Amino acid sequence: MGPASLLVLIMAAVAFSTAGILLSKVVLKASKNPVKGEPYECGVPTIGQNWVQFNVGYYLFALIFLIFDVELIFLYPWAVSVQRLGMFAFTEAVIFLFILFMGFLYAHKKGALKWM
Amino acid sequence: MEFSLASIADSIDQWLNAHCASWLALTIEFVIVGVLCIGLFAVLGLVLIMMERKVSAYMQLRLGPNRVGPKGMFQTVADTLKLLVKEGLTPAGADKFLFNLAPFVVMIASMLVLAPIAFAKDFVIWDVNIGVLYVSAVSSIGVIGILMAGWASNNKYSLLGAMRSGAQIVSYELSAGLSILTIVIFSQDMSISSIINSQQDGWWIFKGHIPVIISFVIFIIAVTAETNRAPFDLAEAESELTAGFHTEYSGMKFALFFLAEYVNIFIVCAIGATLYLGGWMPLHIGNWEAFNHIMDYIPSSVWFLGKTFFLIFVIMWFRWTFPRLRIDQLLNLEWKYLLPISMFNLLLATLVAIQGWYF
Amino acid sequence: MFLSKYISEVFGGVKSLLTGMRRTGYYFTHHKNIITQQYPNQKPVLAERFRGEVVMTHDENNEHACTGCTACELACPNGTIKIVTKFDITPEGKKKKAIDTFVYHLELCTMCNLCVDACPTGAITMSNSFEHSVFDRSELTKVLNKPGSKIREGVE
Amino acid sequence: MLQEVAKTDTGDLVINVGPQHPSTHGVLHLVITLNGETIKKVEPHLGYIHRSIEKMCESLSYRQFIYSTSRMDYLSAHINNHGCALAVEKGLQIEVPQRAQVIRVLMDELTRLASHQLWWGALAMDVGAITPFFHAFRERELINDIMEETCGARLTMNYMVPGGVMFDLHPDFQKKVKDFLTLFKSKLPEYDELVTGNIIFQNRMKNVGYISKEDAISYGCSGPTARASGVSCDIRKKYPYDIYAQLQFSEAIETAGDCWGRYLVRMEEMRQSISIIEQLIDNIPEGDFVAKTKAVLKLPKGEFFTRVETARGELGIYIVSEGGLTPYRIKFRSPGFSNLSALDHMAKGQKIGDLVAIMGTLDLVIPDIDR
Amino acid sequence: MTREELQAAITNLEPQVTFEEAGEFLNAVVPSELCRDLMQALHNMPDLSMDYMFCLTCVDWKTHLTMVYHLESTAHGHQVVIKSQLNRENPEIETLSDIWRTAELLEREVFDLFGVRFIHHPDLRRLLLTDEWEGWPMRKDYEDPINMIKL
Repeated sequence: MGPASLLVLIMAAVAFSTAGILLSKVVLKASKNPVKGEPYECGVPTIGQNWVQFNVGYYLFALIFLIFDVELIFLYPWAVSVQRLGMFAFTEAVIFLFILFMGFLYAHKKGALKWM
Repeated sequence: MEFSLASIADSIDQWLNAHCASWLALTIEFVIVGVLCIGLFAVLGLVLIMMERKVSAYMQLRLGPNRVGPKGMFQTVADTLKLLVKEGLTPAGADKFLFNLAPFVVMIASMLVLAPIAFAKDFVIWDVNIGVLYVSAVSSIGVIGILMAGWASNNKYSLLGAMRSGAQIVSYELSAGLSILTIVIFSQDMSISSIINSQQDGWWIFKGHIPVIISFVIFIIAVTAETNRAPFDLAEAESELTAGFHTEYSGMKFALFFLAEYVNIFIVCAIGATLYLGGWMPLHIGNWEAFNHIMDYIPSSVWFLGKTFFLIFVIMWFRWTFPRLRIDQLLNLEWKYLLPISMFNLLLATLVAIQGWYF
Repeated sequence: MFLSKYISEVFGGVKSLLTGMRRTGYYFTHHKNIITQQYPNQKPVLAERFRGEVVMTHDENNEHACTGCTACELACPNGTIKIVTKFDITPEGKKKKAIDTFVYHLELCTMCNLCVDACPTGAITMSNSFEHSVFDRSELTKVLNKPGSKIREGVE
Repeated sequence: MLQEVAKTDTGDLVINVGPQHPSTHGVLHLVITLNGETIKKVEPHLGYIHRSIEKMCESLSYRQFIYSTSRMDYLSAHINNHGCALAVEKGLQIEVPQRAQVIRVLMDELTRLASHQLWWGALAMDVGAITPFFHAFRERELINDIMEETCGARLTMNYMVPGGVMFDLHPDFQKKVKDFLTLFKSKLPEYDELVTGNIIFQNRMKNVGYISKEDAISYGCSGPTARASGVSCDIRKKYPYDIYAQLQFSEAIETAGDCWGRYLVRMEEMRQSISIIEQLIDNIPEGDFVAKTKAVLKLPKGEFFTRVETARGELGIYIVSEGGLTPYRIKFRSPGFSNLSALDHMAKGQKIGDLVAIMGTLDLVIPDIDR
Repeated sequence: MTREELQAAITNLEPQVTFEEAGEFLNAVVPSELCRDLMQALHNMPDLSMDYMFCLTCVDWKTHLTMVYHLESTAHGHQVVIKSQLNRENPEIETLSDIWRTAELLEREVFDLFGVRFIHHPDLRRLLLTDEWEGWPMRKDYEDPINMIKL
């Protein structure tokens, strides 16, 4: 089956989830109570804001991941044909990975990979 | 004729095409595929949760569930019913749209990865020619659902859990991708079916020896982290964040997260079995003709499921043995150990492949 | 130098993890180590001294040894025991103190055994029963002396 | 540069950990201030199970108040009771028979073992490994069975009375304890395999929750918490009570001061307890198990302070007597309370995951803190 | 250091201190306004170095309150009990929480249960009871008809 199967799968997932949630809505008799809407924080009222400005450290990971993942994509076509191309491709990969590794070391030295 | 899922699928296809218009046949086939996938989801959920409970129970000197049904086999069904009649609460301050959307995203992500998996010989939904690339691309959609869930809940635990899992999943994506690359180098193809076919005379874990074994270990560690399983279950670390990103979810919405987690385990283990253990390929040893012949009699779907469940068991074994890592150690492990090692291993694999040092 | 340390670190780590996995794997395959007791089907074997609740022992003639001296009531730290006394007329015509009801509040009891220790005549003991759950807590207030029971001859 | 950006951008998050939280082992309520995942402040809010045992004891006689101390640190109930009995004996100058002393020490050490086993399992569970918890309970149940057979209860025994113990030992006691020790000694290496040697566990423990020797003393830490920082504070050695002075055992001391140090100290204490029990189990002298005491105890006017080493540290019992039937004032100096006060100091600058590890190694028992 | 030497050393530090003979420890009674200075000296003097406060509590004597501090030196091994009397109406004493860190929570507990106000305490709030609780429960005249059950 072709790419259309993806549509089928998405539809199946949506149908399954919706069916489950709807079924539980049908079966259930819910009562209204303001306490039910409180966020869970170990049984005591929340202190302060929940949605705070988050430490930028978290986003560094996303950035670094993006860089590395794009590099990784470049490697896929290379990997398919490396056996045919022989040592030339290997040297190429060494250079490529070396640059990548240098970038990685730089990020590491700068402390971008430390959890805040 | 021996039992084979592919032949059943073929005969259904022929029968439908003979009796209906081709568009109708196609629609019916789609419906069948959809229903089968939903069925697979439901069955996997039930089986894997039961398996997890029994594995944990035996490791912990317990009996595990043993009251509902024979040997407690229907315990999960009972729990599903319980979750069904539970109220799905939405916190007052939550972002209602994202909060309700998140379980769908997670479900869709795990459903989509089913497409290129070969469940048996010639039995695959869509044998896309960039199979492994597709898998690594689609499997990371799930993290968006988790981030959505954590952010929308308006709960601090959820928020922290979501941020953790964001950093964690994207980090381990890299070493998982690099270990998949190792196999691509050896098999010279990205489609799942040709990777399996390249293992006809032996699984890659045997043929590719050192570099493949290293990449297999890294792959298992990385996918354990990617599926948020202990010892990498920081997104829901219950002793720290009570339930992490799904703290506020209850009832069926929680069940969907739960189900998606288990289906994800199945999927990554299926990928692992396909790449390293030959997918549905039976075990063949050199030129022991008699032995190989007996192995051929075991249906290919049984081979596939057997390997997959073995890997699932290994991942469960991890969970019930190890303490949880701390978040900075988790990232240290990835950036300091797994990534450099897998980069080096990639070069080693290339060398081995070019020089033809594999069997 | 750095590399060898790095490699030995990785191998040491993996080895320690495998040791742990071997241990859990051992228990996974050796089911006779399972310690689960399936409680309602498999009743626990309780020790003879196990303190479940205070009971008053009655012999076959429906006689007990409680003189109503209230030593237990005084010894109890929680006010679990309340003794209501009455006066019996002995055959000689003398008035004699005896118990009317021995009220025992199981819901207040902490099973500290001080009452049993304090009892001069050994009238009360601790029994082994431990399944005390009831639907109404008033059911936990018990009268220990059986109806119609009286004090055994010769117990002072 | 990136780190500086990260540092200047602060969004502090105030989170309640507890009272209903899996890792607070009860109803401890901590309010923690976070920046990212780093803890800036930990503030304990206590009192969720405060029963005012001290006030209750003021209306209980000297025989009765002992039972209530089992409910403070319920994991070392015997040792609490022992301390109270010692305090009363000190006031009345009762000579405890040799047999009773040996029985008491045996029970104390069994309690310590049981408490440390539970701690071990709970600590492993706090850092995410659930299996060790069940393995720990397997052995702990055996101790409970021994306790049940001799004392009549599994957790809050109330076995110690002023002047001795309530009952004599059960005839099977010696055999059962020996069987248990043989078994436990064969299981201790399993503990090491499963948890101690595990690299993840070691990384979770090492360099986490450090407290220096001076700070440990200043914060009033006692027991394994202080001994991990190099403070020699074992009351059994410093101010021996009952027959501890005649026993051969060493005080487990580490100098690391972090969670790993505390872990090692407790593991070593288990071994020491085993050795103490082994020394005593074959040498229980014959004789009375309780001294003759008056039916009504009246402490003379004055102040009496007794210190005993519980599984968590130093328990002090301060009795002020006016010569009446009941104590005028009782103060329990509980080890958990002082150890808890150091939590903020230890957790500052660490991650959330470390907080649960620190709480695990402090081995907090909440009724002990709230009383 | 023996008891006599300790007594001499403390008298040397603070001549106004009186001593109680009874008890296993040396009991020194100091006026509340001098308490902190004496404590500071006890902690800092090298040959005394009372660095471990193993108990801090209060006793209600109906006529007055008495703060009781149990101190010990981990280096020398000697112990001393310092007492200080406070009036019941307005009990106030300087905090010791900066000398012994453990005192911070213990003083909060005493404040909570006895109502002793510790001057310069960094965070003097109720510890065990709720913030809106009225009265000082550990005082002898405390009455609570709902929560206290007379046996």
